[in-house]
Amino acid sequence: MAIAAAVALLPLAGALIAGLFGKKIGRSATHWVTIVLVGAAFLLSCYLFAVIVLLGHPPVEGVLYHWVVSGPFNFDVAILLDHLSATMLFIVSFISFMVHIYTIGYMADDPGYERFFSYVSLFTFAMLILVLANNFLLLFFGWEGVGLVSYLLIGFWFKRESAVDGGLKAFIANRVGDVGFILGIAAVLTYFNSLDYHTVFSQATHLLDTTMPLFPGIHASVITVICVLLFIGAMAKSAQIPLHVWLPESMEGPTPISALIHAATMVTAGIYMVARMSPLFEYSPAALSLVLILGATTCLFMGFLAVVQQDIKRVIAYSTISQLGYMAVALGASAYDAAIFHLITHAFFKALLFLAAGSVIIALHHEQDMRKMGGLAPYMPITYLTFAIGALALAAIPPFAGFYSKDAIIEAVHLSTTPGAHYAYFCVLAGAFVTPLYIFRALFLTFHGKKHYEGTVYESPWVVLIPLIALAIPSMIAGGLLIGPMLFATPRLLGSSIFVLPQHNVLATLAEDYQGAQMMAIHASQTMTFWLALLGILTAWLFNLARPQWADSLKKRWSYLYHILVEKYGFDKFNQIVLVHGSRRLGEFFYKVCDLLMIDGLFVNGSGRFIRFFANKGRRLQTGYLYHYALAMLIGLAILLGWFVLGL
Amino acid sequence: MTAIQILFYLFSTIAILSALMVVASTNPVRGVLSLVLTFFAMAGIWLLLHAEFLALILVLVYVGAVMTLFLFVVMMLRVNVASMREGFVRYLPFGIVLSLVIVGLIVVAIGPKQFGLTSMPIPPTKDINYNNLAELGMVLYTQYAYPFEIAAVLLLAAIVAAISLTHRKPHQRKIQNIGKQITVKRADRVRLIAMPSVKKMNVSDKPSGETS
Amino acid sequence: MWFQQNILSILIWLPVLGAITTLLTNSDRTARLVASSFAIVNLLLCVPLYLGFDSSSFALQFHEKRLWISAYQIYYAVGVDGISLTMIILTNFTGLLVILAGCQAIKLRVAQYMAAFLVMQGMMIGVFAATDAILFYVFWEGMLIPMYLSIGMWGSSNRNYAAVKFFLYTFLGSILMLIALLYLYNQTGSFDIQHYYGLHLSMPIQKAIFFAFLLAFAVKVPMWPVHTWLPDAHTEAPAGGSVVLAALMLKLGIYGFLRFSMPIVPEACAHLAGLMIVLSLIAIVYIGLVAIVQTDMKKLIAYSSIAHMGFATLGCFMVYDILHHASAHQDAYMSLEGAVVQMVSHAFGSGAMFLGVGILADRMVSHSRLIKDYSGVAARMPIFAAFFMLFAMSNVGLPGTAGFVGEFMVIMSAFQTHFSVALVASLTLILASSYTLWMYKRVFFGPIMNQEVTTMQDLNWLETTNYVLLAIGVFLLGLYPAPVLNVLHATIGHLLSLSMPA
Amino acid sequence: MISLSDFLIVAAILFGISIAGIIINRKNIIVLLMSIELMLLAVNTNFIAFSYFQGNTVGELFVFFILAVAAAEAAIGLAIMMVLFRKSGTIEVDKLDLLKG
Repeated sequence: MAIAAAVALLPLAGALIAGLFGKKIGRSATHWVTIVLVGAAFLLSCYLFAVIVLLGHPPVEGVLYHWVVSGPFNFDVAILLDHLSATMLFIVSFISFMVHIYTIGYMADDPGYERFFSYVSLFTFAMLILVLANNFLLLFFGWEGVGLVSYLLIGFWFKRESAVDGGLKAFIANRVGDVGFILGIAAVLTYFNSLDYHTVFSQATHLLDTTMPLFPGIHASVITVICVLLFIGAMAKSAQIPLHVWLPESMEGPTPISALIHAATMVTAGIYMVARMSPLFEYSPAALSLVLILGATTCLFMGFLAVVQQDIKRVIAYSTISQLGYMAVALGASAYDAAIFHLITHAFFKALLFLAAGSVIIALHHEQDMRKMGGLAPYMPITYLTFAIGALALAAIPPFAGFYSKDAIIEAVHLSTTPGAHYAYFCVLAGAFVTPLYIFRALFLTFHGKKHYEGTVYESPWVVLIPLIALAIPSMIAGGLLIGPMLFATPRLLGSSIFVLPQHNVLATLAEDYQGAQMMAIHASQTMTFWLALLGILTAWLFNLARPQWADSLKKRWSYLYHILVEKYGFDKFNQIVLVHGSRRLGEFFYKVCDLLMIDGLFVNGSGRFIRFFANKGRRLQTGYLYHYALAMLIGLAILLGWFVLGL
Repeated sequence: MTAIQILFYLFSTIAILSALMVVASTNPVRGVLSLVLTFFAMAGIWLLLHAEFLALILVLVYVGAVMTLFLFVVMMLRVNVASMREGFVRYLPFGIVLSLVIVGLIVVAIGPKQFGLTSMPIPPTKDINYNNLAELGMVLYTQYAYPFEIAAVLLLAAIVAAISLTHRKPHQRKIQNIGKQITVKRADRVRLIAMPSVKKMNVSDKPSGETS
Repeated sequence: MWFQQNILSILIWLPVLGAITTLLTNSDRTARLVASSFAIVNLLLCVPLYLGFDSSSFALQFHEKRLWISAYQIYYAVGVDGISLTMIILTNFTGLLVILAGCQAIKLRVAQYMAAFLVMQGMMIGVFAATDAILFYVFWEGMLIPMYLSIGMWGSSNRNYAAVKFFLYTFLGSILMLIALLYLYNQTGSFDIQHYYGLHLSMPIQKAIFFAFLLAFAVKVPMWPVHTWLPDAHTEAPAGGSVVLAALMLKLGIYGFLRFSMPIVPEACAHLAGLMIVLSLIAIVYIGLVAIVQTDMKKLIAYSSIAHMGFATLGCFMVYDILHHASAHQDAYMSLEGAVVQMVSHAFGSGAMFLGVGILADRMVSHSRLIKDYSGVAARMPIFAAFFMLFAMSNVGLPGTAGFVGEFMVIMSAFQTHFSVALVASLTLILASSYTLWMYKRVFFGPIMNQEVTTMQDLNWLETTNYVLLAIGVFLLGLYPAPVLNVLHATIGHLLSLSMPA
Repeated sequence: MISLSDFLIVAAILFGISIAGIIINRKNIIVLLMSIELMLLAVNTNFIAFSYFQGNTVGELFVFFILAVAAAEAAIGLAIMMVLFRKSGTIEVDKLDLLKG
């Protein structure tokens, strides 16, 4: 309990020290303080991982303090440490630790050095809270906390208009998801009268047949409504169509952030959340189906976009969206363990890819356009090697990490009976071809071919390379090591954290054929995915290195399709024109017409004008001449007298 | 026709005629004098009503003081008589009609039907020792002492107001402002000026006052 | 003992005494010093008030009662329950902030400024403490005068229009309230507010009284469509005036609903709750959209205040709908408590933002409040930018800050009434972040466009003190709202039992 | 003998004359003031007449107070007229329209 709380609070302490006193204690003191604290958090989470997961200690749950007690409702700040959160704790603190070290090199000459460390530590804190939460409220706290830091970090270079816009877009897109999320929480509270995971999950079966009014005349199953609302939150955070638009924009932030937040940890919060909510989602086939279909769509169509990007970070960003789609597909197919497994391997190799790309970017003095790179391999051997490892892992080439997780997902979808599974299976298969295509396109354009830049290039300093190497190792071996215990052992690594109905349990079916990681790698040649991946690499080589002119002619031939891809299916345009301009127009209308013209003009100032009009007329009566007043008085006297005397 | 009736009609006729003169006179001085006459006549009528004290007060205060004041003011002001009469004829019919209406209505209200001798007989003649002044004083200084004092204060206020309104600040009068003289400070009168001392010369040649 | 019995009167009249003392001073410096010390003493007096308060009881505490006008049985009667205690402490806190901010910003007629705000503080404490209807009304109106003066004297260019608009709007409403109070006096023969509870008037009468109160309180809140005085008043008022308006004066409307409308005419409230919910939702969405297009920072924050107060009114009147669905009283606790917490948290967030705009405008020669005149302020004033970000986030309703608590509780309750209510209410998550952060972006981020911005100085110690105080408030309420909620529970429970239609 | 109504009628006629005086004298503020004095005189006569016929001294007392007030009024009125004349050089009533909004 105390250790778990300490894991979360250590980075917070680091963030506060760096943020409040950073300027006073200086740069190196700042990075030492934060790195030591995050390192300590990492060591503690290693210990917790060992105790909870490896030694099988029962889950720990504890209340830190009561946040709000209101009527029958009790909102606590309470943490839960079980297999899932311990695993996530380990991953998050590890990646965060690596990124902290990497930052020393990447941000070396930035004036906002201390601020950056403060933000990164703060992010780590929020993410750890998100993972450790034992109820929806604290989950939401962490959820919003990571959103806030993401906003701050994307707009870290606040003098750059595009960075600030990217941050704003990210925040608002996430808020759209949060509307769903908070409504989902409200629905949970309304129907379960509690926000604790434990209480909620244990009562889920009571509500299977309950329906609730959604809009007048429309009723829906409570569980489905809750799951769909929660998933809307996850869609924004984990960049599923159509709320993915913010993630490519977020690449305006510094690269360590892209690695930490927008690849390895924060964006996977949605996946983590759905996995955590598996006891609810399991009872809602409709919600599962929605997750499956949206995930599959995201997976394939965002992959296409990565193929046409020119910015190296954006390629990886779209790749992230696409991989998140894979995870969502796994969730939809009830293969939660596979989703978390892919989350872990993806965290390693995507962080690696980003940091390697960052290394390239530093070497080229913050140049991100791949058309201005090329032929870097001889000058930056370690970066090249690590990037290649990441690319192979992403492309699901055995025996790299990505192969195991992605293959498991594809197989799981193949077996799944959730409605929409056929469509999803097609998408993930096609994705297996697209993924190597774009990542190797990036690899070839960056490290091979002709030089398109001026000046000489040097390998990055050691503080940059150590994290690369540290991440390259798990990218190679984590898959093979973890697949057995995570997916096919009994009990699985995540143990009781995940709940799957027997009829949905595709992994159990898969486990029957599982004969070990080596055998799986060896048998890869018999699967279609492997050949698709190779075909993807080949295509990338063909169009980018061997015959670049083919690519151009294809562009011309299918210019219309190409245009759609470059325009990102028009999501950005739609948002800009319909949502942003639309709401601004509506606001203008309300303000200018309703507020200023109707309420103020007609009623408020109108009544003033009305009175003034009549006062102006009435003013004529007051001539100011004494005898007029006297006369009026006398006439009044005569009338009163007449009334009195004659009794009129 | 008793003497009292003769006196009443005489005084009434004088009062009404002189009141008409007040309203219609072209010369303000003549108007004021006619008003004086009206007051005298009405004082007579008041005597008929056994209000001796008030009749005398009317003559003393009104004729003696107020009308004198009117006369002074009228004579002090340069009044353009011609322009004063403008519109006199124009408004005359209207004025007559309105006043006739009002008088008619009042007469209807107070006519002999209501206040004739039958409904309001003449009170019995008072005792020979009856003293109107004492009677008035008895009430005034007991029951109405407080209003009486207020009236006194009111008059005082009127005096102060009249004086302060018409009082003119004297110009160019040389007076001492004693408060100012006392509060004067040294710095207001004496100013010390730092001056460079003159180079030492043969002192005996110069008058001693020149070096400071 | 004497002190305990008269603490409320001391709290009310000490600032007034302070105002007189301040007016007697002859230099700006002493005026600042005297006013600040009175404000500090008053805030410190809240400590025994809070500690001496028995939070387990809903009864009025620290009760004082003296006959004032015997002919009509009007008493000088004051006392506090949980809600008024919260508001009184908030008033004293805000009062100190405003005085401190005024020390910095006001250069002209300092003593009068300080005096106006001290009097206002005293009057407001009086409003929250009064338990006699006429005393309440006297304080209610008395507070308008210093506010009117502060807008009219220390305001900016269009101040006369704004001051008159403010005064007429609020006065129109309160006259009807007076009529309603007089009617209630005729019914009960007393001006004690407690005697008005549970009268069981007939429905048409209840409705008439409800609308009379509604106009008075809706103008103060302000609810759509009687909100248009607020943006003008805020824009033209000096920074301190804006803070008081936002942090305290708007709360009076909600306080009035809680103290008068709901317990006195519960049947009418239950009957018309739907209307109030719709008006609140309009305030949230419509005003949120209007706020997006504002070009003046103060106007933007003013509109955001209206939207936030929409949450408070929503929380108040949702109670009836919740009880319609649920069986026990307790299910509605959260809604009302959310409304009260929203009142407090909004005071911190928007008060701080108004102060911030004042700080920015003071540093400009033109005193401009237009967003377009600023850009890249963060580069010149990093500490200020950090603080302002915190308060902007509180305004957005980020968990961990004060703004979240009330919003969360109200949305949670809204779902118990109907899905669509909760859906519309939760749109504020998007709208609030859009207008707040878009403004923040245009003012603080980006390259420096205006030459004047390059010469701006970061916060001095006084402003930093102010902001640190506010930041503590924001975090305390956001992370540990229990101290506030604890004093509310009993009162809210009592209020609910009073407010239930028979 | 002379009845009460006779006295009252005389007073009424005086009152009517003063009303006519106020109406037809549009210019002369002195005549206006005099007309007002006349009106008061008529009213006083009514008081005294009633007082006599009803045997009640209070009526006379009232006249006493009215006289005091009328004296004060005349004094202040004339003083105001003096000030007015000094300021504007005229006492013609239709030049005096400062009250006009």
